[in-house]
Amino acid sequence: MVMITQSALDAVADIPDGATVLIGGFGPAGQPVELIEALVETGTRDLTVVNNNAGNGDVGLAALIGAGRVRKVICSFPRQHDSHQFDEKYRAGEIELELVPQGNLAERIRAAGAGIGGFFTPTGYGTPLAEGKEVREIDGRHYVLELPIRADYALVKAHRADEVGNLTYRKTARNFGPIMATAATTTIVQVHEVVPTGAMDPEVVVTPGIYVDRLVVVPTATTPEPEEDQ
Amino acid sequence: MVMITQSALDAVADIPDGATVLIGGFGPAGQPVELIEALVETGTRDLTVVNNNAGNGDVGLAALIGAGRVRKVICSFPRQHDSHQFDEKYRAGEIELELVPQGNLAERIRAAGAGIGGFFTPTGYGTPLAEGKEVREIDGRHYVLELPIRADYALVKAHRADEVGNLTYRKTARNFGPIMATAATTTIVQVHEVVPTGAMDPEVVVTPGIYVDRLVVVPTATTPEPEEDQ
Amino acid sequence: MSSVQTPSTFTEGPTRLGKAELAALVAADIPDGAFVNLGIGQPTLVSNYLAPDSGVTLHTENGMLGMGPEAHGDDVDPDLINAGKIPVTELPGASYFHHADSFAMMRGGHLDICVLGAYQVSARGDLANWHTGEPGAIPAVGGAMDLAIGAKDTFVMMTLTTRDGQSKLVEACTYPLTGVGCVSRIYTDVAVFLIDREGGDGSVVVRETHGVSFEELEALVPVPLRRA
Amino acid sequence: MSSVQTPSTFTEGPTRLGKAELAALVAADIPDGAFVNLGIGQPTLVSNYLAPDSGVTLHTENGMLGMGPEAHGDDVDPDLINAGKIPVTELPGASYFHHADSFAMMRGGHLDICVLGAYQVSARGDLANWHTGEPGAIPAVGGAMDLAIGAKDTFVMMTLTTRDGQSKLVEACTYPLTGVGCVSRIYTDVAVFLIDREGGDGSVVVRETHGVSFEELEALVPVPLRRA
Repeated sequence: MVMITQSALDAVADIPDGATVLIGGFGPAGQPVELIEALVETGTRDLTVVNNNAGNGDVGLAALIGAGRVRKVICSFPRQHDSHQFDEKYRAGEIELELVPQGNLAERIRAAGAGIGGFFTPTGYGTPLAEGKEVREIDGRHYVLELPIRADYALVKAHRADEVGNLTYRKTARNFGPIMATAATTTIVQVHEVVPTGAMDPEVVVTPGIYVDRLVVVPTATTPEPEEDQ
Repeated sequence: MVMITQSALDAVADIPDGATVLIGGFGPAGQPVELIEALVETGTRDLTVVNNNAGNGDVGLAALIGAGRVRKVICSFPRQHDSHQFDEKYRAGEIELELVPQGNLAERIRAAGAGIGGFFTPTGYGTPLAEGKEVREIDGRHYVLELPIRADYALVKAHRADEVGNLTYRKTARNFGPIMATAATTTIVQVHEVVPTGAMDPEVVVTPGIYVDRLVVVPTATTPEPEEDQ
Repeated sequence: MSSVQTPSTFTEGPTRLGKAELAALVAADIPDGAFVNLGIGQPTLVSNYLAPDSGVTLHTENGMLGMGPEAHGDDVDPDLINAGKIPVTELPGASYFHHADSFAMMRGGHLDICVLGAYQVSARGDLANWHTGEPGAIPAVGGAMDLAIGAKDTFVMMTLTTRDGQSKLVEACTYPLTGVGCVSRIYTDVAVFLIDREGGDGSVVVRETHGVSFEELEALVPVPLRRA
Repeated sequence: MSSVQTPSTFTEGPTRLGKAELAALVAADIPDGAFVNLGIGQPTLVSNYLAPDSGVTLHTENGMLGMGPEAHGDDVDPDLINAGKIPVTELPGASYFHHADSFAMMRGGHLDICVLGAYQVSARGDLANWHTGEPGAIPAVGGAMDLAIGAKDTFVMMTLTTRDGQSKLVEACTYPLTGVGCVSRIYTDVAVFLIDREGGDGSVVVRETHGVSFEELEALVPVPLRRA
C-alpha cells in the first residue's frame, strides 16, 4: 500500500548505509533530483548506485557522488563532459565502477523485477564486457549469461500518480522508471502531482501501484539542462 | 511499413502451409476471430499454432482446429468445457500438444521478440513440465531454462490503430497481443478502427507501429461469449 | 518474505466449516492493503468476504489489477474477463497490462497472497493441483505453476479429505506437482495448517480445528502434526 | 535479414566526400519506410538528408520512435531528449516506451538500420567504437554494444584513415570490440565497403571510391579488396 510522504526527506529517511539504490533517469531526463538531494541530506554512506550515467554537473546524482556517499556505481555511461564529480572520485580510486551495456543494464533490472534468474543476451558477446561470463551458442547465435540487478530501494521520477500509486511518465523521461520500480524492495517515487483514485484511465497506467511504496509530490521538480553526451 | 489491407482474407492470404502462427487472445477476449476464420478460408494446412488455449466452441481457433488445419498446438490450457474441437483431434491422435505454463508461454514469446536467447524461470521447476530441461540453482533458488518461441506470423486483435500501425487495446483483451506482435516475422492486426497519424497520444501507445506489418479494419469484430474456465 | 502474521495459539471449533465459512476465514487472514490473486473455483469466494474498506487489490493473471465483482446484465463486457473467463468489473485505481507483464508481476514476488485449490499438498508445501495424471486426461496447466510459486504466500483452500476419505495433506504428493515447497497455509473444512517451507522437523502446525479434536485430526492425516 | 539492397557495380568518383556528402550518401541508401537508429555524432547528420516523404522512422534508444529534429528555443522540453541528451521534437505517429522495451526492440532485430561511428572495423565486420583502451581513460559504453548487434543492418560512417594515416578498416581490430561480425557496410570519405558477414573469402567488396582509384585504395587498406 502506498504511503504519501510530506517531504522528499521523509521519503528517503530510512535508507541505510550500504544500501543498493536504483536511481531513475537517463542523464537529466527522469532523474529524481529532489529525492537524491534528500539522500545527500540524510548523510547515508557506502551506497551502491545503479543509474545509466554517473551524474551530470553538480546536482542530483553528481552531488551524491561528490559528497562521497557512493561506494560503487553500476552504469553504462559514466564518462560525460560534465561528469567531473564521478571522474575525480574514479581517478582517485575512491569509487568502484561496474560497466554494463545499456540494454543489458535495462534487461537485468527488468529480470530482477520479473523473477527471472538470468538470461542469455547477444549484447556484449566477444567483447571485454563479457569476459569471465558464461557464453552459449543457441540456435546459431552467441549469447552471454547475465544476472538480475536487484536493489533495496528505487528512486524514481514519474509525472502523475493516483492515490493508489499508479504512475504515468512524460516523454523520454519514462526511460528507467518503470523497470526500476519493479526491481527494488522499496520504491520511492516523486511526482508532479497526485490525482484522486479513479481519475487515471486504467488503460494508460505505465507503472501499476503494486510497485510503488512511497510517493512524494514535487510540483516544480528540477530537470538539469540537457547537454550533449551519450 | 504498415499495409492496410481491404479484407481479413487479403491480410492472411500468403500464410503458407507449415507456418508457425501466434494467435492472440485469452479464451475469447482479444481473439482475432475474423483473421482466424479467413485463415480457415484460405485452406492453409499443417499449422503450428501458439495460443493460451486451444479454441472455444466452434468459432475462431476452434474452427481452425476443427477444420483439421492445425498440426500442433503450443498452449497452456487446452482443456476447457467448450474445447470439443481440440479434444476430439487430440484423442484421435491427430494433433500434437506442447503444454507450457502460462507465464513461461508469455515470457518465451517476449524473449523471441526481445532477442533473448533463453532465460531461467522458477515456474515449473520440479514438475513434469520441466522434465528434460536444464535446471540451475541461482542465488539459492531453482530455475528451469526456457527458450524463445518465434513465429512466422502473428494474428492479433487490437482496439485502435493509427496509420503507422501504433496500437491500443481494450481492457483484458490486451493479454497476448503486445508480446505476440513482437515475436513474428509478419504481424497481422485486426482493429476496430484506424485513426489518422497524429491522432493517437504517443504516451498511450501500447504496441509501437514498428511491430505491425498489416492492418485490417473489422469494425464489428466477433468476441465469443465469455464462459467459465481457466 | 511473508506479509502475513503467523498467528497465535491453537483453538478448537465445534463444527466443520462450510465453503462460505472457510472463505470468510481466509478473507479475515488477508491483511489490509494486500495484493491478492484468487484462483479459479472455491478461492474466488474469498472476495465476497473482503471488507470494502480493506484496500485489498485483486490481481487477475490475464492482465489486470483492481478487479471488481462479477459483471451481470448490461455490465458484461466481453473484453473484461477474469482468469476463469467470467465477465468482471473494474474498480477505481485499476490498471491493465499484457501477459508478460502480468506474469512478471507474479513471478517477481510482488503479490502478497495467492489462494489456490489443491488435489494434494505435502508437509513441505509441495502443491499438486493441475493434473490427476490419469491416462486419457487432457493435461492443462494454465497459470497454476506461476501462481503457485509467485506470491509471497500461497494459501490452499480444500476439503481435507477426498470423497473416499483419503487425506489430501500428505507426506509426499502422488499427483504430478504444480510447485515445490510453495504452500505456506492450508485452509480446510476441519483444520487450518501452517507449513514450514524451510523444512523444520517435518511436522505441520495446526492452528485450529473445526468439528474434530487434535487427536482425531492426527488420525486422519498421515503427517506429524503439532499444535500452534 | 538485411532490408537493404546489395547494389550494383563499382563506380569511381572524382573527389573525396565531405561529411555532408557522406551523410547524404548514407541517407540515399536508406529504404523508404525503414526504422533507423542514428548513432551520436556524425551519423546524426544523416537525418538532414532523409526526404520528408520517405516514411523513415527514427528510433532513439532512450525510449522513442518517431523522433523529430533538434528542438530549439521554446520547443526545448527537458523531458524530450535523444540518446545524445540533446533536446529533440516529436513527430506525428511517435510513441514512447521504457528502456527495457526500447532495447528489446533493438536486440530483437526490429530496426532495419543502425548507423554508427567507429574507431576500427574488421574485414569480417567486427566493430570497435566504444573504448580506445588507453590506460587512465574512463570506460563508457552506453548503448553501443546493443546498437552494434541489434539492427538488421549496421552501417558505419567514418574517415577511412586516422590522423596519422592508418586505415581504420583492418584485418582484425586492435581496439576493444563493440560487437562481432555486426557491420554490413562502411561509408568513408574515400570509399564505400560492403562486408560479407558470413565470412566469404575474407575480402571486402568496394562499391565505390571517391577521389582515389581502386588501386590507390588497395594500397591504403590492409585487407584484400574486390570491385562490386
